[in-house]
Amino acid sequence: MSSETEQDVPAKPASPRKGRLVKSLIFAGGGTLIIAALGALLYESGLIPGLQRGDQTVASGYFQPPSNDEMPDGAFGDSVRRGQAIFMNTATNASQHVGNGLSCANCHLGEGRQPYSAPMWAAWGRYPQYRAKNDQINTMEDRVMGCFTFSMNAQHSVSGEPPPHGDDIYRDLQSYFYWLASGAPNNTQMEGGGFGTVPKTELGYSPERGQEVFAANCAVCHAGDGQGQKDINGRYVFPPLWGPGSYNWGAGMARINTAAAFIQNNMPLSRPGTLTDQEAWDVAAYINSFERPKDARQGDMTVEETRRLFHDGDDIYYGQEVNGVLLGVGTPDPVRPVGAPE
Amino acid sequence: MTADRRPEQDPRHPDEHFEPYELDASIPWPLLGISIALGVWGAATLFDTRRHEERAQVERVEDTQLATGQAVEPGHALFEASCATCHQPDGLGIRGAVPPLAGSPFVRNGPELVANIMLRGIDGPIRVNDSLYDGHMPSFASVFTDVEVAELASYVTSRWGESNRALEAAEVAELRGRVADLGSFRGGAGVAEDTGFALDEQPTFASGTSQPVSPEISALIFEGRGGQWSCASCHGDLGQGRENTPRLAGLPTDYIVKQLGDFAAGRRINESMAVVVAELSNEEKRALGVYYAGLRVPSNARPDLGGDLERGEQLAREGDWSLTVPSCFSCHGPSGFGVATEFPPLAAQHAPYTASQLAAWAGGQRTNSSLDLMEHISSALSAADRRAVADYLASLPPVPAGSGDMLAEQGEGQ
Amino acid sequence: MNNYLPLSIISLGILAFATLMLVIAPGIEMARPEPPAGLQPYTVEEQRGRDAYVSMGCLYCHSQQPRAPEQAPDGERGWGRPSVSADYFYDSPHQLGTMRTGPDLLNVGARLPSESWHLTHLYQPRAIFEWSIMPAYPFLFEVKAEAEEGDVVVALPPEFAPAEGVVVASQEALDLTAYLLSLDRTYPAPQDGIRDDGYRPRGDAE
Amino acid sequence: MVTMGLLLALSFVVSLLALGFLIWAISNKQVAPDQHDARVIFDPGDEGHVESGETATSRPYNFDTVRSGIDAISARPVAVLLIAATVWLVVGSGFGLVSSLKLHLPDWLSDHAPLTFGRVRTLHLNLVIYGWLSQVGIAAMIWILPRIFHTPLRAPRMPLIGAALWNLAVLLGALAIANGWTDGEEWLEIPWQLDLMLALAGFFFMVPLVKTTLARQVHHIYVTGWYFLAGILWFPCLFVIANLPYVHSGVEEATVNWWFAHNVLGLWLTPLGVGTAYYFIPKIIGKPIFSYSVSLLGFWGLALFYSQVGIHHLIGGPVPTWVATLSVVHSVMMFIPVIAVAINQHITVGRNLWALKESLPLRFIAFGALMYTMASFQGSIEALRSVNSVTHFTHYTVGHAHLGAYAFVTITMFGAAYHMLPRMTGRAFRWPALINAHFWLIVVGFAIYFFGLSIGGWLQGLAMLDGTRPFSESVILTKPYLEARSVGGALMTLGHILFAFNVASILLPQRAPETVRTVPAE
Repeated sequence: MSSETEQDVPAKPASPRKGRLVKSLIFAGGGTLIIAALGALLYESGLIPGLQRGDQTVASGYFQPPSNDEMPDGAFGDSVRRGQAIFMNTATNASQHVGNGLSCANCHLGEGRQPYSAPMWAAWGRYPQYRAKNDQINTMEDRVMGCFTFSMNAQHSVSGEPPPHGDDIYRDLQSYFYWLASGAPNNTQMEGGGFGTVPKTELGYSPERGQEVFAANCAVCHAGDGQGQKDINGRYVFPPLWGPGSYNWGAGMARINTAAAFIQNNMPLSRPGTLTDQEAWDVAAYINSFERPKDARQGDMTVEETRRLFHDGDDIYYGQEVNGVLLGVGTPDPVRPVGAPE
Repeated sequence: MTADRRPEQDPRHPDEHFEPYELDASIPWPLLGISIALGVWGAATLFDTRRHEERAQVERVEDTQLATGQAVEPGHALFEASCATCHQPDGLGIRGAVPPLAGSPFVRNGPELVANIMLRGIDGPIRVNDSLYDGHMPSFASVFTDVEVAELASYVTSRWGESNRALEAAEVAELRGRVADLGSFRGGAGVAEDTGFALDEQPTFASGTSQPVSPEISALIFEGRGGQWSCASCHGDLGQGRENTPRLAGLPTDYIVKQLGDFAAGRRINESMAVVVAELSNEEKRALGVYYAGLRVPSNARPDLGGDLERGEQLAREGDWSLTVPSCFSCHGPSGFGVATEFPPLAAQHAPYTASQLAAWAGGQRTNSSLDLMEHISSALSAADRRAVADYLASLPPVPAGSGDMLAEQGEGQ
Repeated sequence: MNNYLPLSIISLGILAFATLMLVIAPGIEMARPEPPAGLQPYTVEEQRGRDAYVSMGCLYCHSQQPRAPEQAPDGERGWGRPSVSADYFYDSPHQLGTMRTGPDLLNVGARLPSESWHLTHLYQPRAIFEWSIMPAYPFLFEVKAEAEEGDVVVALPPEFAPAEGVVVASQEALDLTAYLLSLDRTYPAPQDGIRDDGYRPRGDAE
Repeated sequence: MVTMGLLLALSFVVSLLALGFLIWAISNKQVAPDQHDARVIFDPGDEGHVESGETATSRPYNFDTVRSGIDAISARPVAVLLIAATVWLVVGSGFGLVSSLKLHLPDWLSDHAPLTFGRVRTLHLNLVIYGWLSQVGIAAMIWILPRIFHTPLRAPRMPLIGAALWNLAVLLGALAIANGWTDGEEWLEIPWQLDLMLALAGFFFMVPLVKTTLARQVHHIYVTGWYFLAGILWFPCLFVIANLPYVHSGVEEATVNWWFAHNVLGLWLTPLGVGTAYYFIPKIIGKPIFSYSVSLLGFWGLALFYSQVGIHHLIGGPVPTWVATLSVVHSVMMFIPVIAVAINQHITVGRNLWALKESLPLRFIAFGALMYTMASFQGSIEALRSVNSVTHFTHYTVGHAHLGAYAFVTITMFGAAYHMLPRMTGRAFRWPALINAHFWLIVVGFAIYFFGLSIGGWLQGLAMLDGTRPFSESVILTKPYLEARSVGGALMTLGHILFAFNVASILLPQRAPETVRTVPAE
């Protein structure tokens, strides 16, 4: 600044300590910058594990079945592939035995892998087991035959019955299940198996409330009339939920508690868990309050008898009157078996 | 070095010190250490680049080849990727919806007919092995190269038609030239008629009538009005779109009408569209929807985002349940043909558009999907996944557009 | 370090080496005799428009070099595939740019193919994007009482239109728009295209 | 290009080995400075008087530049250049402020083509680089080189002709740009026809400096001399090659463009700034520089590494991967020379903090030198691919460019001017408080400017990298930061007006001549 004052200031001996302090400050600052820079370099070179960008799928706590790329070659692999094809597109690949518009994959999501969507890896190791439904020890084949009988409503199919025992359809499906369960523990209850449960709610369930839930959350895909939707080629994209094209009264899904669990844990597709327990119960009740193909076990019995024999104590509208209509009589048989050529 | 302090000054020139010079302190060891460390790093990086660069360029060129449809794997892989969603890996089709290839008289007639059908597509009723199918097979002309068509036709006929003849690419090229302007076959009867092949008795084709476009709507589409630019000036004369301007051709009427309304209401944010829709009446929106739904245009979409097509195919066909993402096709229909109003066709849509919409859902600029389904799915996808699936969908053949609302009705059909 | 001559020679030598590395070697590597298939030369009108683009300094806000998808979501934004050196065969002066105050423009002709849109946008960007900070270019337009034969009238929302008359594009505006519409490098990248692949994920090969 | 990549890696290793050898040689005193040389005395009035017996560090010889008449000869060209530079500074920063305002007031002054953003911004850049920084840098060279060489400037009229030509060319260039005649590449907008004139003017500046060097009266060349002498060789080469018309095209032109534009900073403005700081810091404090070895490392490191950083402006672009990586590596290697310079300069300042209190010019220069360290560190980090992905294409880089060109070079030059002016005129500043005000205006203004752009630019970059955020978000979120930038820019411009006033006040004949003060003020 001005020179005069400058001259007057006495020479100030800078303390040596100060000099050293400044020096160490400078070195410290520089060192910090260098360390930061070297850190950035390391990060850049990808040498720090765990910090890399990229997609790391979080492993879920459930059993991890193999993915499709891991399918084996050879005769077993071919069987697995055929089994998967049947599983995914049952109406074509087991066409003689499917009497409605459904496939295994409609309820067993993710190609039979999705937890709480009755995944096959969890089911495989549980059979043979005793089932109260038919009061006997069931093998996996028996169990799948039940699916054809009830969920696929084989009665309306071309053959009019599920695949007979020993059919290749069972072999292939079981190959697929066995493969999905590769490495899974045997004969234990696995986390994520079955459809899970929904706790009972205070209000119970009501189709009237369910109707609103359905309109708000389900109709977009399954259509307002619950009959599902097809693409321009007439292929079902969204399965029908009631009526002649859906599972019959003997299917597990016709029970409101089962349907509620499935819905709560899996629906709407991609957004499971968005419905409250109450909503799941209500909408399950709504869906199962419509007429559907009759229970395969009914035979010549009346609805009343069949209810007593097979549905006693179940959460099901079978044999009850809803809106003045007795349910369980069954939708009329089709003119021609479903899928039969003209 | 002596301790620093204010230097003595020359009384004649109080602030004019000596001309500066340097002391000879040695280089501090930290600086030497840093220099050596950086030197090692630099050399390593450069050597590493040398190794990396060549491979990266090869990979990029491979991507480009994929993008331009020059994949080299013949027959089987192409079939798995492009045909199996409908006709199924075992060629059995879908009962009641997609005719089988196995045992089909069409396939037995040899690779020329198969190639012809692939190039033209089939609309309307067709009878295969006593079963009647009333659907739409898209034209793959814009999706496959001649080589690919030849490979696929040969593969399909050798596997299910027991023909050993291998079609040549040149024959396909010649065929392509001949059928370029013919449009789709009109049902099975059309195939029999046009090609003269002996096929079983085929149902007759009832042609739909397409509605004429009124002059006002035509002006809106091609000339614009007042402060609005014309539709065609961005979406193309044929509604085919480009880059992130979507393909409109073949989208369902109701879907288009809904989107126009959503632009106006801010459920979709796009400034240019907001200007355009501001003055549209409801009737005009519907008329535009009818017009575009009825347009049938080959695909000009390409996988050009460098996405991983295998991953894209996986997402489209199987989904990724670890991300709670169901497959695209589980809602938008097999092959991405779309289902009714809520689930528009995805096939042959431009990859940048699809990817940008997924991003918009994830980022909240688009909020018009039912039950927020797309918002959730998009948020679960990584950027690479968005590109992968958009690229895969762009590689599919376009939906065969019907006339007017026919498609929407069929979609809901019983 | 007390001699002027060695100092000069070594300094210039280092610069020459840098020039070799940064300019000459990549120049040789990128040089190609032919433009890539799919790239058209600029027409006279487009070249005039390009000159206008250069002289208006569009470069200072708009890059013309889409990045690779591994690096940035340019493709998702519709800005096009990552460009390679061959895409700039006809470009001089280059307009690669270093700023994205506005979006990348290398493929704006493919992304926004509407001439009338561009005219509106050039006349007043805020007629479309209320948040836009792009300068308006009213001096490229003329307000006339009535459009004459051959005039291109700019479509404007009422709040941006002049109280009376119509806004007509000047030749320069039309040229500039023609240039913008010609910006379209969506053809497949040439196989020998060169670009910075440094962002590609490093596989575990080798 | 495997061979290319291999050659490249090998050449880098060779460079490193050469540098390593240099360091080894220095540490083993192979090229130790001749301390005798460093203190050779030249005093025309005192020939033969050599104080070689004394320990130099404690009592350096006080070379009398004033009495030797060196300054008297340099004063005129320096004054002319300084005045012209100051005018361009004020005009240039005015344009800068306008373009900053236009970024958030896009409809302001939009009715005429010369006032459109793309041109105003270009005017700002060219006026401050060619009009202000280059001229004031040359003025500093003309002032300093004769002093460290202990000999008067040779051919003192040539710089005057050069200045006339240079300023005419800058003026014509500005008019050309305003009217849309431009070469269209960043930093190279002035039409090449006018560049010829600039090159010719440069020749008129160069010859006297080289002649002075050749006629120097000391054997030893002080570190400032290395930077200046290399700078005046580098810049003409850069300028001529980059401006060759009809030679470059396509992406190759872009590599030339950035090779040039970054080297203008690295091999022209940086040598000017670093050289000036190297001279004035010890000069004002009155202490020698810490280490000759370290300054050697700093200089050659700069030459080796800075010359190859330019392509980091094209990272992720249509250039061969190896060039981009080469520039990234060299950008990071810049840590070495920067730390070297930092050690030399900051230690000298740090040990003599008292001087900052007393000398205003030193305050500017020490601040500028500190900013050199910051800017270079920032630049090295910014060149890393992961960081570059975010910052490239954003306002962050503008902040960085100003940290280098403004906070470092410009502020150093302010200090130099404040130091030189009283010695040139033999008068003191009449209102030293205004210098202080100038300092704080630009420092505060720059801080607002820099942090605004750095934060805003970073956020902008993150927004652009996130595909789920629309592009509009990157624009909208930066607006407040752009406004902050205008505030900072306005303060800086105000500071420049003060500077111009200070310069004018000391240069213009004073109404009440205060002849009493013969002693130049600091």
